[in-house]
Amino acid sequence: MQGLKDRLKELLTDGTVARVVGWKKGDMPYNPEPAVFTSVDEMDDFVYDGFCGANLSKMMIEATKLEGKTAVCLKPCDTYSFNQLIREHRVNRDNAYIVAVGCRGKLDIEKIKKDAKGITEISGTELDGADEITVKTIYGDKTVNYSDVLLNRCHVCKGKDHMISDEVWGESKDTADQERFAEIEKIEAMSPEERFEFFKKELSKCIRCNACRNVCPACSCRKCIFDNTKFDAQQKANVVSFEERMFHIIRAFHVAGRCTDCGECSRVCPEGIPLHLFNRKFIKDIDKFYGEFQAGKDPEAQCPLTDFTFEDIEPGERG
Amino acid sequence: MTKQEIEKKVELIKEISGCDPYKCMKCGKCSGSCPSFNEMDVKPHQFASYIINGDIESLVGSQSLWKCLTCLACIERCPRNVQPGKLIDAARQLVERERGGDHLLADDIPELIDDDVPQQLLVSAYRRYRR
Amino acid sequence: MKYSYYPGCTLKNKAADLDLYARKCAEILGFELEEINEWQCCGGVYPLGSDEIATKLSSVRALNDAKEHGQDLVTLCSACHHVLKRVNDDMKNVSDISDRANNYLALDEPYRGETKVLHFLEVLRDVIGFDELAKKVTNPLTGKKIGAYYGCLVLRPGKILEFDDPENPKIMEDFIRALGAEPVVFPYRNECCGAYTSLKEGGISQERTKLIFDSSNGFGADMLITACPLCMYNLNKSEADSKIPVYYFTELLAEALGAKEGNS
Amino acid sequence: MQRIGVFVCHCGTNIAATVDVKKVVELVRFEPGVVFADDYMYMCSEAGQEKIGEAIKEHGLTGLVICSCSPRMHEKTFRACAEKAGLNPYMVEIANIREQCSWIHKDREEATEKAVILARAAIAKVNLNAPLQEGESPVTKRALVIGGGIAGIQTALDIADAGYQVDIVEREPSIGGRMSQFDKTFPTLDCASCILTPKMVEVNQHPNITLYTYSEVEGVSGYVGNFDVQIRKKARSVDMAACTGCGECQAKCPLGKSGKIPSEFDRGLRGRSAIYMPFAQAVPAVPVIDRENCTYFKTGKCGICAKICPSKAVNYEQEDEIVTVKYGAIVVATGFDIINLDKYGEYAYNESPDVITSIELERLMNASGPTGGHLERMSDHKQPKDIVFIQCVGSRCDDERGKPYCSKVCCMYTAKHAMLIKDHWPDTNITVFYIDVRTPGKNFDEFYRRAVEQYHVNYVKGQVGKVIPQPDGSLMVQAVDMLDNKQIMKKTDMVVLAAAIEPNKGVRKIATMLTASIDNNDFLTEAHAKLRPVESPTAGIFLSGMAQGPKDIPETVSQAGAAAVKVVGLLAKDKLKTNPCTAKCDPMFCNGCSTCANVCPYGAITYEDQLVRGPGVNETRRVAVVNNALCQGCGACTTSCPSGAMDLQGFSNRQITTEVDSICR
Amino acid sequence: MSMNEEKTEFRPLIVAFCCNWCSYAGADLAGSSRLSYPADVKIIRVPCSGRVNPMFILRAFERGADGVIICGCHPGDCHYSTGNYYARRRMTLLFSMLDYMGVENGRTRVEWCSAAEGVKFSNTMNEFCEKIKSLGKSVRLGDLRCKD
Repeated sequence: MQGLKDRLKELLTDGTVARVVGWKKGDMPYNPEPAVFTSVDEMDDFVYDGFCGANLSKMMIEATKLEGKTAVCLKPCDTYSFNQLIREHRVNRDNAYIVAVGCRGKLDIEKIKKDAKGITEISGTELDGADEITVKTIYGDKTVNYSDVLLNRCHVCKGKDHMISDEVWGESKDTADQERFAEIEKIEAMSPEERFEFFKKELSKCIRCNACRNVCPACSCRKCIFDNTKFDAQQKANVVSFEERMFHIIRAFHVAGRCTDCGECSRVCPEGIPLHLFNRKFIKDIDKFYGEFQAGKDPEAQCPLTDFTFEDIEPGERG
Repeated sequence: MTKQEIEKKVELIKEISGCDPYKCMKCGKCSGSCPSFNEMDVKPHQFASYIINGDIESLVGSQSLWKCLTCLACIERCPRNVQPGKLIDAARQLVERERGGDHLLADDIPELIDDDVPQQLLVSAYRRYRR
Repeated sequence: MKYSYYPGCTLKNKAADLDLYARKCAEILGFELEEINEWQCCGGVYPLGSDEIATKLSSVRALNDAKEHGQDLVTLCSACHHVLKRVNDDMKNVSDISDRANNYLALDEPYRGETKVLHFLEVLRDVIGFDELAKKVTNPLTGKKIGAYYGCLVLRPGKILEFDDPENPKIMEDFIRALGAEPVVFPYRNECCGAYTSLKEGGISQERTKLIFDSSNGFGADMLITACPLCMYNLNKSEADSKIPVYYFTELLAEALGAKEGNS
Repeated sequence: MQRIGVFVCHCGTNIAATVDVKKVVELVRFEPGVVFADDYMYMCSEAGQEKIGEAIKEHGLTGLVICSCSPRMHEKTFRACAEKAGLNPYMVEIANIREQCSWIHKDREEATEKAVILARAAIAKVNLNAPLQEGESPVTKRALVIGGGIAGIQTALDIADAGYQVDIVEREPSIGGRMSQFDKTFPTLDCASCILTPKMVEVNQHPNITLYTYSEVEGVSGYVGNFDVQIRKKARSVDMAACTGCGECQAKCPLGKSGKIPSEFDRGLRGRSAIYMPFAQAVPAVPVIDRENCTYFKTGKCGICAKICPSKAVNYEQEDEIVTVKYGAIVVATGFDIINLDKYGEYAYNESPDVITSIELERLMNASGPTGGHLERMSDHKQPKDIVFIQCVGSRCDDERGKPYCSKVCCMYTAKHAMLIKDHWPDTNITVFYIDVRTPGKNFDEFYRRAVEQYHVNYVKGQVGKVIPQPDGSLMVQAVDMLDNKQIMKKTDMVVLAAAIEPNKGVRKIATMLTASIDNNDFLTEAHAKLRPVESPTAGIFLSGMAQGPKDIPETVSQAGAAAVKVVGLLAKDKLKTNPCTAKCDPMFCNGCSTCANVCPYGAITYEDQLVRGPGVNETRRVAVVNNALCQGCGACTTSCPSGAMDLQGFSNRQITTEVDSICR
Repeated sequence: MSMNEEKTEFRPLIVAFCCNWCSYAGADLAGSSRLSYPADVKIIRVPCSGRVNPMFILRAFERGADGVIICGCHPGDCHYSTGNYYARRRMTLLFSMLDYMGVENGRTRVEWCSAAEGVKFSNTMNEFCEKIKSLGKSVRLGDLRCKD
């Protein structure tokens, strides 16, 4: 990490970039937060470890509007989102300096907390760290396998290659060890009643905090239709029940064909709703009906929803 | 053959050959290309119609099954991708897969060979003429 | 350069020349043919039914063996070339056949058509290059007028074999030119010799080979070359008045490279 | 708040028999916004319309709902009626209570209930209607025709005769196109140049026509009525004004006799000089220098043409010139070529000089052609005694070698060729191998029958498998006679291939520049296959000739005329009225993502950096802009827009949603 | 709303989106041919099937519709050349998603219907009504929400 930090400082010092978008230490050992660094001094708080799951590409929408270049640390899976944003003209590529950081999968603190209460310190989560991480708690030390406490999304990793970069820092690892669509297939195999109950149960947990929307790189509209024009705090209060009832399905459709499956929505949901199940279902359908498509892989590729062939299947057919 | 049997065989021919006889526009290029045309009783350009019309009995009983050289000229040249050579091969498969449909018996072979016969010929002929 | 080599049944018996000269020439040209262990007969004909798996397995084993050695697979016999390339195409592009064959074989890693199959002539054309070959010729066959008889199996189906233009091939003519001889193009060079029907009924192949000789002879060829033992047999059995000698292409290659005397 | 008037029509008994009209009036009277409701026997009648007009004035109505027949029937009527009374015509909505209610339901209560619901939906919608103004855009009174073959020539002449300026851009050094290569034309056997040359001259002399030969369209921007087109005038190396067309230069060009440069016009059957006119009747009669082959341009030596030119017209220094011209309409008449036959090795086209294409045969039979009109074999210059014609070479093919469609003209020109040959050399034996003989058209089948009955041309049903050159120089044709069920081995002297027709290679590039759609075979697509066959879906783009699909000369000329009329109809207008129900982008919401432009079939959406001001926003950013002259109002952009910035006027998101709500109330 | 309280038979509420050029004209033809279909079907005119935003469909269900059908020009015949192709993809994905969420298959449908197909229009509507009747009142979509 020190190497990365030094390199970023160098970029700031030599004037290559005016600011760095990265992560800074959080108030706990496991919650670093996205941050913008504009000076070498601020960079002391910079951190990059196994808890830096946040996809920073969305921050570049605003950052690349600013004067001077912005360096951004992107993990392999984040680069898909960044590419998609380029395709949609949302970021200014010329104003971005992409430091493609290595990734060996990101950690799910909830999984660690299961066996370790009262955490005071966690070590060994760096990119070049060991296969085991050490968790210090007020009840004593514990060790866990790095690979046992990965975020769910890392088990269906899209690969270790960055889709776009200006320079690469560190090695990456493809952590996929599960079938990407296994979860979806499991749900598809249920009866309609079971499916309905499943989703009803999950969606009922929603508190409309908008975390999923705010973190989603595809959900970056300048002005969201779910926000009304009311002033201030009232903004988030929904006046129309329709929007509230249909929020998640509308949001999933909104990002269909554009979602890179980065999994941030599920990661940030405070209620633990597996929101990626919607997006991934669309991805699965698109792959099956219209040929494999990975949003953000090829910035030139046509989005399947704004494309067609004369032989497309009819609605209601099952491919 | 009953209607069901015919339908079943038509399906089987389509499946084995992987060809769609309905694509045939009856241009005759297959027959214009076939080196074995004169030997055949049912001609290559007729294969598709025999299948479409369900006259499987005549087709599987035809000498053409054993006269096709599998030179693939009709397959290469067919403008409609019907590939008559594959259709007649499928019909041949149909016969050979039935008991006693073999066109060549092992016992016949010693009489048929000479010193120069390459192994390839024996293998091919055996493969072509029997299951 | 090392290639996996699939000789096939006939090259070990009636067409031993085809095999022998090929190996010798390969050595001179700087590549090695490493025979696959315990290869099995390719079956001579491509299995016709889309539902036939068992008859394709021997080819898959050979292909997989080459894959495991990380080598391209070279073959000489037209029939082997035909069968191996087509089975390989099935393994690559026809998921049903590929899945079933893999289920049966239970290889360590499924075989999905990774191996590249090359005809010996393709190695000469695409790897060595006919220009380079011409430079290695020590005994040019100057003055010889040679007709290239391709037959069917080496060319068709063109889309899968991707050997040369199935209607107007050039590879063997270019080969003849490289050896210092003059190629004679004749329209029957890609027409069938009568194939395996000669076993039961010689009539067809007599008729076909007569056309082939009439045409090649008519256009001025004094000999034919072929890559196929079956064509060789049928042409040799011909009773046509216009008959001219027929050689395996490797024999002429060996002659031109000066590798023939020592062995014949 | 709107002041809405609702008018319920009885339509005699058509509506009133099933729908309780009075009850509908009573039930909608208290809907939000409604200030007036009435019924009448025939709303569309003069009296009915007057009633509406009076109500508008009397009650100060701002919106109308007419419950009557289908809007497809009388929407225009009622809109005009509203306009007459001073109300914006787009403040009218129709509730279709006849076709979609009274005529299909028997139960009076049910029908009445449904009529009320439909009326309420329309009322809810009108509440959200906004007055729309039909836009106007000016029209540049000049047309561009791309391609100077018979299609382009005829279109240009018709437009020019109607009094409008028209320019022709032709890639080749001369206009004339394929037709100028032909010998005779079916079904009347007129000489092609006799009927074409006068037209070419007319084009050249017409005061309203400007010719850009040896030129190509380089770029197109703008929209219907207002296109800006960049035309590249390739350097001719000859001063057009000075040249008298005497032909001295090409006669003296040292490369002329060498035969090294194949003549494109004669399909390579003879050579041409480096400075050349493609053919004697070329228009303009000014040669060009083929710089790729010219010795002077390759080595700096020679220069004979410049030396001997009596009018000093040769100019080696000339450079390409790009001009930009404004047009109101563009006609695509880029024509056709025949497919490359390299992949059809079985027909020995590349192996034998005596296997030729039909266009080559046209040149061989043409008095101005390489043989002076004497039909001879290219191999030994002997006159063929036996000729075989092969039809459908590459047409009706399902593989990548050929084309899936019928080329349409081959059956007729083959009959023509056969008869012409028989006329000149009656003892020639002619066989035509066909799959089907297709001769629909006036006097067409009679023409073909004449070939059989009068000239005894032998038509054989069956395709040729292979053409086999023989050592003695003849050709063996191996084919089948499907009617006799016999394989044929036919010895012949010459084989003529009816190669499939394909659109000219450059058309894809041109279509892209014009945003005109193109089909899988690279033919231009019509706006409607039946009803708008000479228009592209892109407004202001018209189609003429083979560029749209295979067709013969009579059909091409009629289509050319039709395209010209469409162009004239457009140019005759001073202003174009534009449909006001167009898409509209709200820059506050627009992300500038380009999704909408991807789905727009009309190329109506562009992007520009705009200053956007609003609550908390004050910045310049990329937003979508809809060109109202191009937008046809399909709404594809609105549904594809991820941010909800695009909306369709007249069918807005809110309007449709409120209709849904109202129906589901 | 109901003006006939005695009727106990389930009367579904069906919203049909019809494109202006083909299906709406097809519906008119059904009308002028007096080919009946249930009054439960209420047609909303849109310029093109490509104009139908999935939101409209969800909105209809949320507001109590029991079935939604979208009618457009046959593929290849779109007045705007391509609108129905986009609609086809969009609806394919939406329907698949609804099915995935456990909403009864069959409450949504797409039908291509030309201006000449009055018979088809009427038959389609009859069939669709029967289907919706057999499914009964739609509860799931209206209920698919975050919170009550």
